[in-house]
Amino acid sequence: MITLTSDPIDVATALHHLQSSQAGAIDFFLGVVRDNTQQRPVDRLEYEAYDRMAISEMQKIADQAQNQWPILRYTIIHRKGILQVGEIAVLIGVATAHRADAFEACRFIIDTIKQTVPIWKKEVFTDGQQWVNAHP
Amino acid sequence: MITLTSDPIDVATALHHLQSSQAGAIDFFLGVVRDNTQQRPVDRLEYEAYDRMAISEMQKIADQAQNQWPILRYTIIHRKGILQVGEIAVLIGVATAHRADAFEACRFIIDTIKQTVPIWKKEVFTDGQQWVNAHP
Amino acid sequence: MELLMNSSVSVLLFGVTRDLTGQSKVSVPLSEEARVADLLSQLNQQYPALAGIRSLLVAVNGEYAETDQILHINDEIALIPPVSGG
Amino acid sequence: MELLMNSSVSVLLFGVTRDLTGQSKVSVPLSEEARVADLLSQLNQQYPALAGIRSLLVAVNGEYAETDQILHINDEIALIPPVSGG
Repeated sequence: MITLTSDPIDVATALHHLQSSQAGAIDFFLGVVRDNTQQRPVDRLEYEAYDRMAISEMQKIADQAQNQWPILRYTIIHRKGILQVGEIAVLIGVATAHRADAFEACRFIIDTIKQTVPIWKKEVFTDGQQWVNAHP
Repeated sequence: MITLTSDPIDVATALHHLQSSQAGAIDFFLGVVRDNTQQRPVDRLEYEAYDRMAISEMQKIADQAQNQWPILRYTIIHRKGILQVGEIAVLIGVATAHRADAFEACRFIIDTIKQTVPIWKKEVFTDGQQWVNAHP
Repeated sequence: MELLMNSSVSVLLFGVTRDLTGQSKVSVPLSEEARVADLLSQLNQQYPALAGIRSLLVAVNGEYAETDQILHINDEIALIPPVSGG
Repeated sequence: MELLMNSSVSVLLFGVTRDLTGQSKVSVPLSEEARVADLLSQLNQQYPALAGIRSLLVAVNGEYAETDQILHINDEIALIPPVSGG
């Protein structure tokens, strides 16, 4: 299941989607808004997405992960809009029979999302703002 | 936080314990009771622990993980007693500033738990039962 | 599909490119058989501020495009500055 | 701490060892200055079924013990068959 949403991400709902009687291992990764970037205090993050392409790129990543690992179920939820410190920006959940596969697939998915999915975040500091990765 | 309990493990409560305004990444590992072991249908698992030592060994693992990775918060919850298919047997949660540390520490903790912590599980099949790892 | 004939294409802008141009969609005049590389040089000319961005990719109909891909007037074209999801 | 003097120690049993002996605690006679290795050989003699277990470790006062560790009468001693948590 792949979701791009303005609503808060609920871990219990995501877990429910991952249930499989064959699953022995579930790995969840949560990307959370932290209160600083290199010691500079962060007030909030603003996420923007090219929706149709963000979804199709996330689907490609999920397909590739399913080719590489024996995944029983997965869920990828990415938030957009304004997020406060402590809120979940992204949730990746992978259910497999054995734990090594769950860890590896989950990490592959989040690492690749950060490289290819057209979603952008702006860090809003108390004294300015910047689009992450935009400038050299 | 380290817990050994007969009660069902609640992911939302565990997540709450991991909240830190400095956390950018949380990795959760859930070990779940699956419905088969090498194609043999499993009815339930029965977990037994040497409680005092199980807790102190889990604490040692957590301490070692904290020495190796910059962990902001962690939670380790191990279930004991009778577990049905789909129930969570163990939950490891690690919150860090950056994601590589969360994945690595979480995996270290679950891998080491399986090697050193005095907890035992009996697989109860529809046609027999066995203590896991007990026999050559 | 119709080729571009001294016409123009619409380009969707996001993130830093939207902020720098002040627009979420711009029109770019392009000649027939224009390619992604032509679009990028045209855009850089039209909006010199874009030069300060670390890298710019182009998506055509929701897929990353190579610089030699030919553009068509009905394509959905988007400029993709460095992504930062997750 | 008092040393063992032709006395006996209590040993906690778990998992497969509890099932094989039918007991969760057994008493093992041991001589003075007995070590973990002595306890293990005494136990294997008393309960031949334990020989079928892949490995057996001993914990003393909640810590894994080496085979040459000396046992004392007030120690909390436990037999640790292969663990399988998680």
